[in-house]
Amino acid sequence: MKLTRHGLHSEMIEKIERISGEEISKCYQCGKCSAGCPVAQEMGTLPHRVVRHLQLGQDERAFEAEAVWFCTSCHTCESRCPKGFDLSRVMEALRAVLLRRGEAPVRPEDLPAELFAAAPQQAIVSCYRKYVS
Amino acid sequence: MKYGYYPGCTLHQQAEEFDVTTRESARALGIELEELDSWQCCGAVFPLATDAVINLAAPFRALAAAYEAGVELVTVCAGCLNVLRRTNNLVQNDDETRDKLVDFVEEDYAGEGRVHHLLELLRDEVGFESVSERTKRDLNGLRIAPYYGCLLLRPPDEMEFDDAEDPQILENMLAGIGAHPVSYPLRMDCCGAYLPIGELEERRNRAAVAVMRSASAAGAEAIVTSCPLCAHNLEQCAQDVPGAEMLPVLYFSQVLAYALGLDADSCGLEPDGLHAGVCEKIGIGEVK
Amino acid sequence: MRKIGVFVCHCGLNIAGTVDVKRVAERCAEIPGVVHSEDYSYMCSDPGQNLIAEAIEEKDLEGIVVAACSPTMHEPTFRAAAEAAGLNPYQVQMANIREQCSWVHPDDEEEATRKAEGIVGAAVEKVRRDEPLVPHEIPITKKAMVVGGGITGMQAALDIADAGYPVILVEREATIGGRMAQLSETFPTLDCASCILTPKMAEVGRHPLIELMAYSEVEEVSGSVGNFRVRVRQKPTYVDWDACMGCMQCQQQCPSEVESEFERGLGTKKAIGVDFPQAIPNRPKIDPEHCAHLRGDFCWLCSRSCPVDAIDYEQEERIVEEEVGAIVLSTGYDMLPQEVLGEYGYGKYPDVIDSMAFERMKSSSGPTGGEIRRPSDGEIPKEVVFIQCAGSRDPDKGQSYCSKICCMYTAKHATLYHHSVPDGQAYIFYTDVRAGGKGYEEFVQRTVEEDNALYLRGRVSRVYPEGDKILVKGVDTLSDENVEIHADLVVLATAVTPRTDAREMARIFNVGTDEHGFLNEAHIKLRPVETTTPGVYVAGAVRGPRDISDAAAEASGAASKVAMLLSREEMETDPLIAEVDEGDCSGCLWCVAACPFDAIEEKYLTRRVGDREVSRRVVEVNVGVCQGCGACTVACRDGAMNLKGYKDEQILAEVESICLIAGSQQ
Amino acid sequence: MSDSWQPTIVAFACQWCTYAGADLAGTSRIPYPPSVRVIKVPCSARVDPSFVIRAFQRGADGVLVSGCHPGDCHYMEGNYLTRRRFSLAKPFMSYLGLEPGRVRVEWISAAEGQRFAEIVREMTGDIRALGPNRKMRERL
Ligand SMILES: Cc1cc2nc3c(=O)[nH]c(=O)nc-3n(C[C@H](O)[C@H](O)[C@H](O)COP(=O)(O)OP(=O)(O)OC[C@H]3O[C@@H](n4cnc5c(N)ncnc54)[C@H](O)[C@@H]3O)c2cc1C
Ligand SMILES: Cc1cc2nc3c(=O)[nH]c(=O)nc-3n(C[C@H](O)[C@H](O)[C@H](O)COP(=O)(O)OP(=O)(O)OC[C@H]3O[C@@H](n4cnc5c(N)ncnc54)[C@H](O)[C@@H]3O)c2cc1C
Ligand code: SF4
Ligand code: SF4
Ligand code: SF4
Ligand code: SF4
Ligand code: SF4
Ligand code: SF4
Ligand code: SF4
Ligand code: SF4
Repeated sequence: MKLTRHGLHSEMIEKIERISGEEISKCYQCGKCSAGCPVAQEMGTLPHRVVRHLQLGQDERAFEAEAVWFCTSCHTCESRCPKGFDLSRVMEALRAVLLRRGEAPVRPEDLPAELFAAAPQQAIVSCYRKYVS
Repeated sequence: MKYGYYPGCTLHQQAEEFDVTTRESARALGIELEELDSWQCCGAVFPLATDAVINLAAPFRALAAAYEAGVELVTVCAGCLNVLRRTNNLVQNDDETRDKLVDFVEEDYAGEGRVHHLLELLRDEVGFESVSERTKRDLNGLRIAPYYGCLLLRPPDEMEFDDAEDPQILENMLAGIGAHPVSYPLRMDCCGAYLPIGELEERRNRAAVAVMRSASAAGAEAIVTSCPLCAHNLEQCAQDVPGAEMLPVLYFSQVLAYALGLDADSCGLEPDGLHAGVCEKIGIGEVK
Repeated sequence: MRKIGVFVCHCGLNIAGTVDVKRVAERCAEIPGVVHSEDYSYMCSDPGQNLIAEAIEEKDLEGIVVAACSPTMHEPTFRAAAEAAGLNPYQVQMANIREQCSWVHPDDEEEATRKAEGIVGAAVEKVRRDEPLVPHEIPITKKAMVVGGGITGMQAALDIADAGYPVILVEREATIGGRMAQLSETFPTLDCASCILTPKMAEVGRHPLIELMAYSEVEEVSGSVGNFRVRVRQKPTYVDWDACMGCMQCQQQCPSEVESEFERGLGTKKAIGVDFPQAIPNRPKIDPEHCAHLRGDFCWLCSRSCPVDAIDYEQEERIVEEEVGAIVLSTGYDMLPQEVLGEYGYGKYPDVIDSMAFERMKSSSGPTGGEIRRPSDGEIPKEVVFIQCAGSRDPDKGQSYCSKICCMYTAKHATLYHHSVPDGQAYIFYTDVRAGGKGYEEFVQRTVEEDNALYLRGRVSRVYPEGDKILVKGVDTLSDENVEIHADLVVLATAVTPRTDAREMARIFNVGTDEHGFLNEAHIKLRPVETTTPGVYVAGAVRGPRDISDAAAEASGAASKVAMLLSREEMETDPLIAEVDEGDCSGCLWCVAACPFDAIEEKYLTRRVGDREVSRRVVEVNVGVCQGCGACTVACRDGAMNLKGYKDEQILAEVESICLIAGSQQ
Repeated sequence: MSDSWQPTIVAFACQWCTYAGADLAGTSRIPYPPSVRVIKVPCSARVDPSFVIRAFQRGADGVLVSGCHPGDCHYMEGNYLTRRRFSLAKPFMSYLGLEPGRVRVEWISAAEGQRFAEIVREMTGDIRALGPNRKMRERL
């Protein structure tokens, strides 16, 4: 991995900071977010590591992480982060960028109809929100 | 006191028992709930991207309408509470976003209104003691595991619902109506409902299964929640995952309304189905 | 036979509840020499003490035993009471029949009483052999010496002088100021080092009670606390400082330009002159290694330019003897020669510098006038890599310890860099960030959040040039990624080390060093500025890596210890110390080897035998230094060495009494 | 030997550590057998091995020499001296016929009241098992 000052402060990193409203440098990588994340074990790349990639200007590494889609926006990380860093917003920003690029991992129209039959309204709406908007 | 009631989409569809028992409980406790005239879905999730202003329009409209009507809002759906309350905070604190919303929705609203959860009203206005005095039925020490999940509690400084690491509001309510609240470690953990769908969905079940297991290990006979999404997710996962513990999942208002005298049927308690154990314990089978 | 009194205390029921105190008193009365024996409810109370005083006076007691609690509780009480009644306080013994008897044998009155009899009996035998003792009084020279004129030494000298005592400040270099004089701005407040240092230096320079001996070194120390004799060597400066006015004409004229150690190789200096303009004393010296004249060439430029004819090529070193009562050592630290870590290429590549060089660059009076520039081409570096722990926490190649200050000064460097080159990027490789201090962690956080430094957790393995850049190969263990940076400048946070001559210093002043060579304190927690040599104190970076705030705190601590000592006219020392019988002493010096405090010195006794003088070696105990441990007494095979208050015969008498009484009780 | 026999143990205790530790056993009311008699010394390095021998000659059944833990000596290195001296003296003592259990050199700090009591308990038990110290008295 080559580090350059331009890479660290790329347009994309700035965009993610803008969308999330969080300064990526604020996180000091203590890992408490990952320690409490309810779905960390599914994520492959732990949440704090996603932030680390961004700190190093490696936005593509962050985008690739399944963690971005596994994140449930539960705010556990944010509510316990010693630095008051809102990681759930960063995850949302990453999703937002991907969605705006048209890179959703699933398209809603591909979802099985049974899913919608049983699921409550709230689930359907939030599912659309996560994968479409 | 009269409140504007915001049931939310799910209570009008899959979670009717939540809606009915909420209204009945409020009535029994002298809280007047009048459903807002025209409300729209709040969007179910509060938009975390700072530029997703458009997603705030619906909750903003609901907030503005309630204010216009001169009522404070009451909801019981954790999702709605989360979205409405956080939107209101944002409107209060972020002038730029507010101006955008005012222009867009064409309502002049600056966050003057308030949003309550019914439980908060019971705690702060009515008082759990007084709720307790008005109960008509005994819950027979039914061992209930209150499940908070994410949306009621987090982010704590915005929701200000209860202590985010040791909430007591459901416990106190349950104790007041004669149930035995069971404490278990995962009661504030995420059930994983907002996880990815499709092929990845199976993995989410682990989060929900863990919650279920934690409650069951603590000796609970049922779980109560205030979130239809949680309720669905917990029940669903327990069915999907072979060998998973299976506890009945109820809305808190179902047991509340039953204790306050509403009949079991209207409370959505099914002695023959999933709720058999619960019903037996609180004597519903016998009454029949 | 000495007349002994025994006083058995009930301590309410604390003793009397278990021990038959009446029986103990009666049995004691039977011991030969015991002319008075009684028991009383509370011996330490006023009436109790009166009983003792009356008995001493009435019966002319020559020793008393108080059988009561532990001596740590009330020995001072009873000694004072005895002294008031006219008995020497060292002829009082306590027999501990509470903590070590009644309280630990609550269920067996008979056994506890027997044991109490044994304890009191032994104390009687001991006190019978106690000599009256008086504390030694040593006159004190009311003057202090501070060795090393960095921030620590200056602060200590000023505090002592402000307390009213004269101070000699010995500094090896031609100016005081130490390392701090080299610094630019200082964490955690970023105030400019010279702005806070220069006024202090001036204050030292003009304080009427501070005598500055610059360009001087201590050669030898003798004597002991209160009265040290110190030989100081004043090195030749080849300038008559009394005549010189500090105009620095000489410095301007001098044609010999040499690399300046003060500028860390980034700048030059003349063969004559001062290291930096604010030097105190503000007097030049000639560096004989580089002066053309002193190396035998033709040059008199300085001498000719001097308006007052102060240049003295013939000057020689002088030895000065001083007497002082107390000494503070504050000779500070050095830095690890970075050539040790060859993989970083220090010394090979000009754009790999150490942290002190960075300080000089940032200093407005430094070689680049405060601008950060690459040494190779003078360009402003846009990517700067800082490598922390360069030689610290590295038991294999460098020093095993943490240098404590480098985390903070590196954060400071990154901050200062960002202030001067806002579009540049600082990268910091670190092992851990250690920022324990008031406002320190917050400083580091600001460096990250506001000043844009990127911290990379991991070390650098290799540094080498690639084009006009320096390729830095490191790792970021947080992302598990190897990292390569094409840097313009690499700054090594060099390990702090002891001064190269620290062990020699330690030997001269008779203080210990740790395994690295930092001077040892008497107790790392509770006596941090004292040493095991009474009257010699340590402060600042000479003890180990320290920042300015810690150094200054220790300086004031040491100064107050010095003032405490000098505030007395005479020093009383505990009389319970070793004593040599010169008649028995064979001069073998075994005791000297055993003494942990170097309190024993050899001396020669001369005697006239007929018309011949014979001299015989014996030893002498330095009463100001002996701490009374008794190690020497055991070492002495001739029985010449004894410890007052714990003489061989006393301890043996205790042993025998214990065995005898126990035997009689069987 | 009956359990009621009370051996006599002479304990040399450094005033900074062990003596204070013994005091602490008292203030903490930790009982131990009344077999031990403490002689206070400034440092364990003041204890001459000949004192120990004298104790046995006069009929002591056991001797404890105790000071600060290595590294904690009030006088910096006194206890190292003690350790060295007694490691040399002990073989000599067994040569004189003393069973090993009768002499112990232990480090007991001022905070170790419990440990002081335990060591006295242990020694008392061991010496009871050995019986009174006849040999030394008879031999010398
Ligand atoms: C790169 C760098 C940056 C730093 N930045 C900061 C900072 O921002 N903030 C901060 O708080 N600290 C900082 N420090 C630490 C600071 O330098 C020290 O805390 C401070 O200098 C210690 O002062 P001292 O008087 O104990 O030692 P020194 O400054 O080393 O002074 C010792 C003095 O004794 C003299 N001497 C040595 N041997 C003898 C002898 N045998 N006889 C007579 N005199 C002798 C020396 O010439 C010197 O004048 C920094 C250190 C480094 C290396
Ligand atoms: C868990 C833990 C472990 C530690 N371990 C170590 C260790 O191993 N080694 C080490 O070196 N340090 C250790 N420390 C640090 C050590 O405790 C402190 O350095 C030390 O206690 C500081 O002493 P102090 O006298 O400054 O403060 P304190 O010990 O806090 O003493 C202050 C005193 O002032 C009294 N006081 C407070 N307010 C008032 C008032 N208004 N009026 C009158 N009196 C008042 C208090 O009652 C108290 O007696 C440890 C600390 C902790 C928390
Ligand atoms: S808890 Fe906060 S500071 Fe710690 S790693 Fe996670 S986001 Fe960063
Ligand atoms: S918000 Fe996302 S990243 Fe944070 S704890 Fe919840 S699931 Fe994990
Ligand atoms: S004599 Fe020496 S110091 Fe003087 S000017 Fe010449 S070279 Fe410089
Ligand atoms: S020229 Fe003479 S007076 Fe001036 S600084 Fe040099 S030696 Fe001193
Ligand atoms: S202070 Fe920091 S940089 Fe210096 S040695 Fe310690 S950990 Fe390493
Ligand atoms: S706060 Fe305590 S535990 Fe944390 S780094 Fe500082 S000293 Fe260590
Ligand atoms: S008693 Fe201790 S300090 Fe004193 S001379 Fe003897 S060995 Fe040295
Ligand atoms: S050990 Fe004894 S005999 Fe030898 S020098 Fe010391 S006092 Fe004299």
